[in-house]
This record gives sequence, C-alpha cells and structure tokens, in this order.
Amino acid sequence: MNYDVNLIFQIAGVGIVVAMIHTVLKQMGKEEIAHWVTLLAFVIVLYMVVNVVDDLFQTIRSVFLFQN
Amino acid sequence: MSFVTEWIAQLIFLVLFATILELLLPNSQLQRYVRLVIGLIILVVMLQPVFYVFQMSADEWLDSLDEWSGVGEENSADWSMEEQKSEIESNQLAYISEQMAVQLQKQANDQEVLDEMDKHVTDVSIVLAPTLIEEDENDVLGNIEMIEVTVSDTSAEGEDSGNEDGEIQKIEKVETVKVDTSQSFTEEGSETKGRGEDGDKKDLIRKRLEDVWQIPSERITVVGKGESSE
Amino acid sequence: MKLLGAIFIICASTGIGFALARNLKERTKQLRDMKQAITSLEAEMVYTMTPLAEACHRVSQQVPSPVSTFFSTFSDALQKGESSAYQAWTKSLASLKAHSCLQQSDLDVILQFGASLGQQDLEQQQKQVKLTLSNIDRQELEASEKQKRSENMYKSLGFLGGLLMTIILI
Amino acid sequence: MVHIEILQIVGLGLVATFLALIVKEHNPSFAFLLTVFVGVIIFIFLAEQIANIVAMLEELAESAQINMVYMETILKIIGIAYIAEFGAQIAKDAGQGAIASKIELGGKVIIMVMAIPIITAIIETVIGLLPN
Repeated sequence: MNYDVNLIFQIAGVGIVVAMIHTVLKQMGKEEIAHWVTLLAFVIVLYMVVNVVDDLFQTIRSVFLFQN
Repeated sequence: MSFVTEWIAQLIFLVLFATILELLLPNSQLQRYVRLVIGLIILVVMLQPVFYVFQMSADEWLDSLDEWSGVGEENSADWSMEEQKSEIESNQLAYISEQMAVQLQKQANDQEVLDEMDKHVTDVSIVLAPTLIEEDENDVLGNIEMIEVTVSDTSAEGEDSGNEDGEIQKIEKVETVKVDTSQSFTEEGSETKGRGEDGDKKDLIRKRLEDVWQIPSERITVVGKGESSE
Repeated sequence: MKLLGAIFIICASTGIGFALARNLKERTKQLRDMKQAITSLEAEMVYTMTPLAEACHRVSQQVPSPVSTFFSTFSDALQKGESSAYQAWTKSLASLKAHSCLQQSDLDVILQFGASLGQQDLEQQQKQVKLTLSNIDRQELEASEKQKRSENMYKSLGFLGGLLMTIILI
Repeated sequence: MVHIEILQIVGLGLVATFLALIVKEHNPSFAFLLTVFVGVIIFIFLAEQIANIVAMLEELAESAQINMVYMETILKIIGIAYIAEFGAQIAKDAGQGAIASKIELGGKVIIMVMAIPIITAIIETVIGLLPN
C-alpha cells in the first residue's frame, strides 16, 4: 500500500474547491467561466486517474497474462 | 506406473490451483464462465489416459493448444541440463589453461632464453581449443589455440639503461607475444615484416620461445603492448 | 518546503483577488470624489467666478488623491498656458487613467465634460455640469452595484484559485 | 503485517467513501473519478498480493513437473475476469448499466474463446471413442 494515497485527498480537494468556485462564479452570473473551470479541473483529475488506471492494467497484464 | 503417478499428481495440483484461484475471483456472473473453463481443463487432464489409448499424443494436442492461446512453452529442464554441462566444461578448460600458463612461464624464465635481450616473461595466458580436449587430454600442447605472452625489459628495471642496445629502449617496455595456431600464418608473417626493426626483435623472441616450448616459430605472432592483438 | 510554497501560492492568489476587489471599491470611491470635485468646480465657477486654472487648483485641494492630482496637473498645464483647455484636460485625463481605477466609460464622461469646459457661457456650463453629474451618478450606481456583486467573488475566487493550484501541484 | 494491510484497505475505502459523499453533493463527476481512483489503488495493491500467490503456485508447479499450459490458461481467464469486472463495476457506478453489461458480455465471450481449444480436444476424444 505504498501507493500515493495522498492522491485521493488531492482529487477530493480539487472536487470541493472546484465546486465552490463553480458556485461563486454562478452566483455572480458567470456560468460560462464556471463551466470552463469545472471542465479544466475535470481534465486534470482525469489525467491523474488515467495514469493510475494504466498502471493497474500493466500490473494485471504482468501478473495474469504473462506479458511484459 | 510412473505415468499414472504423474497423471494423478497433475490432476491433484490442478484442482488445488483452480480452487485457490477461484477464491480470488470477483463474485460476479463471470464466475460461472470461469468455473466452466476450469472444469473443462480438469476434464482434459482426466482424459489424458484416453489420449494414450487412442494413440494421440497429449503433447501434440498441447502444441495445438499453444497455438490457440499463444502461450509459449519451453522445455526448460533439458535446456538447463545442457547449460550446466557446458558450464562445467568451460570451468575445466579454464583451470587447465591456467595451469599450463604457469608452467610455461616458469619454463621460459628458468632457462633464461630471453635474458640476452634483457627481457623476461611476466605473464602467460593460454586459450585452449574446446573441441580437442576430449580426444587426448595428455596432449595439452596440441590443444593450445592461442598463447599470449607478456614480456618486459629487465634492463629497464636495472640501472644500466641506455649504455647498451639503444634500439631495445625504443621498443615499448612491455610487449605481448602471441602464439595463435588458428590464424593463417602468411598473414602474420607479412604483418610482422611491416614493422621493421620492431618485428625483427619480436621474431627473435619468438624463435627463443619456440626452442623452449617446442612450438613452431612461424605460428608465433608478436604484438606490441599498445597494439591490439586481434 | 512544500508547505512554504503552498502558503506562498495561496497568499499571492488571495492577494490578487483582494487587489481586484479593491479596484472595484476604489472605482466607486473615485467616482464619488470626481462628483464632489465637479460640484465644487461648478460652485467656484458660478458663485466666485474664479478663472478655470485657479478654480481647479482649489478643487484639487479639497478632494483626495487620484482626483486631486488630476485637477492639479490640469491647472498647472493651464497656468503654463502652453495648450488649450481641452488639450490639457485630455492629457491630464490620460495620466489619471494610469493611476486610478476608473474605467473607460467613466473617463469618457469626464472627457465629454472637458470638451465643453471654457467654451460656453455660464448657463450652458452649468447645464453641462448637471449633465456630467447625472452621468457620473449613473456610472457610480453601476459601479457600486458591480462592487456589491463582484467584490466577494474576487476575494473568494482568489483564495480558492490559490487553493486549487496548491492542491493540484502538491 | 497482513492485518495492518487489511486495516489500510478498509481505512482507505472508508475515507474515500466519506470524501466521495461530500464531493458528490457538489460535483458528481469528481466523486466518480474519486471512486475510480480508489478502486484502482486497492486493485493494484491486491494485484501485487495475488502476484505473490501466483508465484508460489508457479514454483510448486515447476517443482512438480506439471504442464504450465493449464496453469497459464487458468491465470489468463482469471485476469480477463478481473479486468472485465473492474470495467463493468466502474461503468455501473457511473450509472451506465447498459455499457456495464456489454463489458461483461465481452469478458464472457473472450473467456469462452480461451476455452475453444479445450472443448475441441474433448469433443475429438469423444468422437474417437465412438465406434466408426
């Protein structure tokens, strides 16, 4: 379990902060910017998650499918 | 009987293996399918005696399975045996050549063949031909593939440097003399001639060594210290 | 070390947010100052009949910083007499633009006022002043509304943006 | 050591659940990513442990001179099952039951394809048994 568990808190933190930014911007009537911000943050987090998923698939391949 | 033992062992192991891996399975609909396939594999192993009865070799069938599933299988047991054998052989060779080298060096220095040229043999290394070793183990000299001799100036170590034989001083202090039976000799001759006085000096060394070691001098290549031997 | 960097980033972005919010606040304040200045300029012109340069000089002493420098540079330029009132007005307006938080629409209103300055008789001038004052009033209303709406947003956005950046970078 | 690891996994799961609950209120997509991430981490961790088991079994098989083909086939099938399961669960979590069932279908089909050579071998044997 030496994996980077901090990434969980990072993702959750980004989610919360982006939600707050979204709320603030929406309240001020700048919904377009709010959506862009959310999308950008989503892409960043998605990038992190995809990296980890890639790691997972490589692990499964090397353990079960005998390919390296 | 051994076949039956092997068969039963394989069966038991496979069942154990399948059980353990089934426990690791995610509990989903896929489990039924996996169970089916594992059951089929066990069935195949159980049917192996039947294969024998019908003269259809199980190995043949396994090869076809390999093609299907893309699993490469090596006959690892045989291969490792080969490797071990060759390793032992090479160890033996190395030991013999080392013994030889020590012997030859001692011979050359004891008879003081090179003393008149103010040189002595400092190191001898021998490469033996690996194929000849089994035919006649006593004929060690015949099995020599290559001898590398390192000679050094005794005059350089003494204080009287420069008062005699200035030519030798110009030659590098340490030289490698190589005896190579596998290479063609005409090539080596032209190679040594090209070096002029250096070559003459080395020819002399080769002649001396020939006398001591009973190896024809035309087989001997002289290579300077700085030059590469190959 | 990481913590230090995170603190730096959060502080900086919060600072940016607060600066933007302060900009909005300053704008309303400066508009109010400008209104006051023009009112007193009108009083100078209409009641005491002082010349423009002198009047502007006095006005510049009554109002706080960015607006006062505007009027004092204007009166200086007039006293030197090197250019017309409108040119001097435009020039000092340009320097005002650089130093204040006023927006282009506010500056346009003031520029319009400057164009009429010293060209017409008193009555016309008074009308012009009234027009400008009502224009500035409108701008101020708009500015204060915007301030109310966006001031908190800029503050929280600055802080949240910094937080986001640190979370992503950490 | 092992009991600490199970604590780690459970703790990780609970923390992630809590965080996902909070984030979901405001931002469902991030909650989804969070879930995927935690799933992957636990999975990777388990994969490492499973690798230990598999290595042990392989050693045993080699020392018992047992054909590796069977074992590799079983391992491959289980690997496929794991991957398909993982994808299907994520799709289901995201509310895409249709895609999830398609992924599962894919897993089933691939597993059956792996079983084809075995089935053909059995059928051939049975046919050979029958009198001509």
